[in-house]
Amino acid sequence: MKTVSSPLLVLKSVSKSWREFQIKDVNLEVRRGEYFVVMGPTGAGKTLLLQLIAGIHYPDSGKIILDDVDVTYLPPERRSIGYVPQNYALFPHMLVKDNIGYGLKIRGYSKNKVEEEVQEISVKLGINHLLERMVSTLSGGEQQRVALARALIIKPKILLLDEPLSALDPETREEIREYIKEIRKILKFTAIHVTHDFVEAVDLGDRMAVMFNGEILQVGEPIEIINNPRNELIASFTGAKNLFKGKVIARRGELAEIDLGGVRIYAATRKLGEVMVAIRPENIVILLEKARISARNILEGIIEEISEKPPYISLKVDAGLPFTVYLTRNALEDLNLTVGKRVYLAFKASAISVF
Amino acid sequence: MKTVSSPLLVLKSVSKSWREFQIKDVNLEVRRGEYFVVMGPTGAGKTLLLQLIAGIHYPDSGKIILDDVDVTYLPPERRSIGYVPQNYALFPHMLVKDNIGYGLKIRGYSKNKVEEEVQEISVKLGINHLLERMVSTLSGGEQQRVALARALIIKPKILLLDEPLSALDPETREEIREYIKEIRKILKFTAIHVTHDFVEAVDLGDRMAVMFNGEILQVGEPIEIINNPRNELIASFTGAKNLFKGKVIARRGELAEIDLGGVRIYAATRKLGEVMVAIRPENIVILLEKARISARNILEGIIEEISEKPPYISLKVDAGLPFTVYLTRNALEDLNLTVGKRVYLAFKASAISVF
Amino acid sequence: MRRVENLFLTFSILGSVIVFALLAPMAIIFFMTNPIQIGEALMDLEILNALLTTFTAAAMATFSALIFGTPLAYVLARKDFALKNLLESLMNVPLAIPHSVAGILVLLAYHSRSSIGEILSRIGIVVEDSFWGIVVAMLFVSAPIFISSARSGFSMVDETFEHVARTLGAGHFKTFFTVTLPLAFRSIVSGIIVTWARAVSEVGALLIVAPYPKSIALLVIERFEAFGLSAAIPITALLLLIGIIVVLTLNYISMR
Amino acid sequence: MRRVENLFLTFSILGSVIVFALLAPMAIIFFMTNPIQIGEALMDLEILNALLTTFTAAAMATFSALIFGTPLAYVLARKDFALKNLLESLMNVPLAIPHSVAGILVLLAYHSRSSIGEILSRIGIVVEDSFWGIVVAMLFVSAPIFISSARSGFSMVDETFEHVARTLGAGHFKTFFTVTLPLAFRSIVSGIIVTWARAVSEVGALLIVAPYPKSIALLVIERFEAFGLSAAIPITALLLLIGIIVVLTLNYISMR
Repeated sequence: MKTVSSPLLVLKSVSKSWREFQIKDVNLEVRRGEYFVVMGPTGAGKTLLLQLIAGIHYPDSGKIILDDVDVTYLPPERRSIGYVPQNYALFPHMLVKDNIGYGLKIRGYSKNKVEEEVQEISVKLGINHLLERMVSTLSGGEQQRVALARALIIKPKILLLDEPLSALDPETREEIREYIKEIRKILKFTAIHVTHDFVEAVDLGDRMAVMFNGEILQVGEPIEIINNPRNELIASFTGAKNLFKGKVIARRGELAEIDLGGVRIYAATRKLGEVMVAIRPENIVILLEKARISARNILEGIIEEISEKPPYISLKVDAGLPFTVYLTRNALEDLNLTVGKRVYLAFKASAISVF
Repeated sequence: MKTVSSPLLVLKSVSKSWREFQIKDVNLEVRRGEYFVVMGPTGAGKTLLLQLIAGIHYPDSGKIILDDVDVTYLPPERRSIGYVPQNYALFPHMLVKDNIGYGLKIRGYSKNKVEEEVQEISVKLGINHLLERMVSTLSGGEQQRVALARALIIKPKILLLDEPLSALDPETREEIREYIKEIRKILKFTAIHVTHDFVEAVDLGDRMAVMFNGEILQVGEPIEIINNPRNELIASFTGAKNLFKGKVIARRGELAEIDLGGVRIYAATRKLGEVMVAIRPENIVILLEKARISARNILEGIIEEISEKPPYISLKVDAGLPFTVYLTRNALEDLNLTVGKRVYLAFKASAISVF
Repeated sequence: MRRVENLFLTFSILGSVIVFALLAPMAIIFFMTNPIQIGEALMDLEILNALLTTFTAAAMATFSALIFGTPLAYVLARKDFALKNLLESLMNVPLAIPHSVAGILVLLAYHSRSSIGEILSRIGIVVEDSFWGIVVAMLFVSAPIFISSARSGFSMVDETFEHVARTLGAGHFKTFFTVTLPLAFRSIVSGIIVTWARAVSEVGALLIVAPYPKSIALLVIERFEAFGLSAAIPITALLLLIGIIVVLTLNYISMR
Repeated sequence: MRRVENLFLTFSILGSVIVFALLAPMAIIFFMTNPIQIGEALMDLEILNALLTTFTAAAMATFSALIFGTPLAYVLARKDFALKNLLESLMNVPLAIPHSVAGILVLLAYHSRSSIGEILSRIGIVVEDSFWGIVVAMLFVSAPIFISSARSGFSMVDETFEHVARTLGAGHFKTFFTVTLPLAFRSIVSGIIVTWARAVSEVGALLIVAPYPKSIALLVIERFEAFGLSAAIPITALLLLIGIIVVLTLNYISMR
């Protein structure tokens, strides 16, 4: 019983300094089956953290426990870890199928067995049309899928993804993000995903850690961190983005009705199922009365907080969900807005980002 | 008389193909004192065009007339042209002052004379604190300024700028754009500026040419091209961005009142003088009556055109200036919007980009 | 009218002097001989023996450089340690000294009464006037070339490939042989060819360490001294042909 | 407990075999001689003369390579033309043939009764047993090295620098000397050093073309053959020292 409920991966005050990068006294637990995102700016030591977990480097001090085994100084080949580096590092001297089968071939599986399993995972991951291709002919998104297949075929205890979306163009990025969600449903792996992009963290992460300068500053569910950033640094990095998780529950032509947990909004999107919704604070208009307006979304709320956010004034409005709105001081004075006042938030269905 | 009023630079059906790039039958006139922008996507042949004008390559056919002289096959050193390539190409084996003075030294000016003129132009261009520096220690913006000084010190007949802002980060980009405007006032040079960015073209260009696939598709004032793009391709590239030129005429705290030629709007900016204003079509709300709203700008207008712009509906509204607004079909039907209807456009001062 | 590019014209004229100086001697020899003479040279038992000796010795020297130099090159490419730079420089010294001096150094260190030579002679390796002497002398002057080539090949292989292979379950050795080595293959192969060619070309060190058995380079000298210039022509043409093949092969490898 | 990295351990052990094989001979010689003996070698008039002959000849060969090879290298770096690749390959053939074969080729092409040699002899250049013979032989085996080095140096200079210089009023030649050459300076300088060292190291071609005047590499052989191994030690140590200085200078240049 204890084994099953114990965390899959535990880092106990792990420290390491390597070249210009540092990890300082990191304590972390990743639960079984969890998609864990580590978010931080470039140079925070995120890649080094993954490499310590993978065994590519050994910590200067501290312990790494994987599946109840101390793996701190175990070489990478004895850890059973899937590692997808930032550039994917597909072996250029092998075909796609040989890349994917590499981990099984190295384990001494028969040629037939390897081929069979490569076929199986490729079908699952939707890349079986790529198997005979040269690695150099793949697009960025295809490379990413192949790299995932190569890492997942060995059924690793944990999958490590180093900025898996950063090398892709915005469209492919979104596509691969959906793809990761899909294959997670099929293969149910545990993963650590490292990124500097808050949207990825919120969209993919069951839980997340915020990392600055080699230190973990906060761990929790993304929504928790948005609502209660432990300090200014974290707050500035997560940003006031009116970022919500929701579900498309109905459609009217181009318009989708999205349930954000109680609050319902309309957005122009063709997406279905679970989505992320972001509304920039500059794009929300405040009305004192309901008017005939082209904005599809009008939410009633109460001003909770008014603060300076040069050059703007920032309002926090509770409209079922916590919204942030930026106004000019001028508008604030003109409308006579004060804490506790009842207002209407209006924003256009076309001004909402859905992803 | 004729000489003074004749165009400074004339390209007569110039064609050239070089590696994967092409120039096809280009005819172009650049007037004396004019800031001329050539806009087109990557690979359109913009750099090759500049190199033909500079004499780095010779055309396969056609003529290039500079200041009434046929320079088609004249080598670059006999054209008197200032050339600032995309990477600036500051000579890394010389100090900043020797870079700037290179053109004069090569002309056999005395050491004192060179030093004097370097000093003079550096003061004018605000870079005299950089003179003793190594090139490798300069920031991108500083390199750009030095490259401009090096090109301008020889008093070229025309200055050629190859994507001068593309290698810079957004902030420096804006700074250098202002800088170019400033030094143009002081030194009054004629320039051709090549870019893929429409904003640069509108902000800097007296006139502009749109280039696709080695061909010049349209020439004219930026505002002319926005309002009357000759074809769909140009229209798609210039985009419906509600881009206007204006002047800050008053300030109220963080708020600036900007005159866009008749129409006045408020925007949150600290800028003064001539500015560019952009309002994204998604960020404009349509009201049927004036309401108590936090949006600082409410303009009355008449719907001129309603068209599909999947996934949105695009409205053209004449509100003194031509505005484009994106709505969902839903909003269109709800508000019963039709061509000829009188509406109010509302947009927030904080949702306007000023540059 | 298009302007002639003066600089390229002038530079081409200047440059053609050295092109001519290098290529004329190679061209001339083919006018002074013919395929039959070259064929006859190949039937000459002394020439054949010398070729065999030289090619085998060069192959053994190259093989030794490969076996011991490849691991060294990999360590140099992947690990930093004190004085690494100095070590790498010193290993190139054999390329920067007169070949006869290289011969003296080799003979002095490895002759059968030296401390190292005594140990070597117990396993049957005597360098004076022996096939082994040719091998050792060739190794000394050519191994640095192989090490540089392999080292730069390994440096160009992104370490991330190795990291991924190891997480996939390959041990460090398996990773080296299935990932690193194949990716550095081209550098290794051109290293082998250049090293072998350098070994074949040696004269000075062989004259000191092992004038016998007769290697082909020394046979050319012997023929020249005994029978004059014309006697050396067919064998020269033959060896020039081999040299041209080597160079074109290298070009082919680097082009792919 | 930290795991020992087996592969690096094994590879270091394997690699140290070749490190030892290369460095031991150089180390040993310094135990067999002393500064006084080396100093005495420098007072030996025959040695001094041979050194002077060799260094001067090598310098002249290098200078010729510089004067004619630099323009050639620039053309190769900037212009594409038919068979350029083949031409570049063929110019490297002198590096891939036995040095005695190189000597035969040079002698055959340039001896005083050959068509080229006759022209050369009219301006006083005779190659057989002459200082000029040493220079020409050295040039043939070392110029390809200079050309490669300069060419790669020029290739690394972005053409845009030249374009800008020309718009600023510098002609093509002025641009070359004020911009291109200074930017390729480091490659040119290391090319000069390596070329000179290669010229000094030559034995085989000199034996064929010009055994006299005595060059230092041949003097080492002569001393060794006449007086035995120990007589060659001081001069060997001296030349080894020079080689070490050359290599460390090169390292310094590439480090900067």
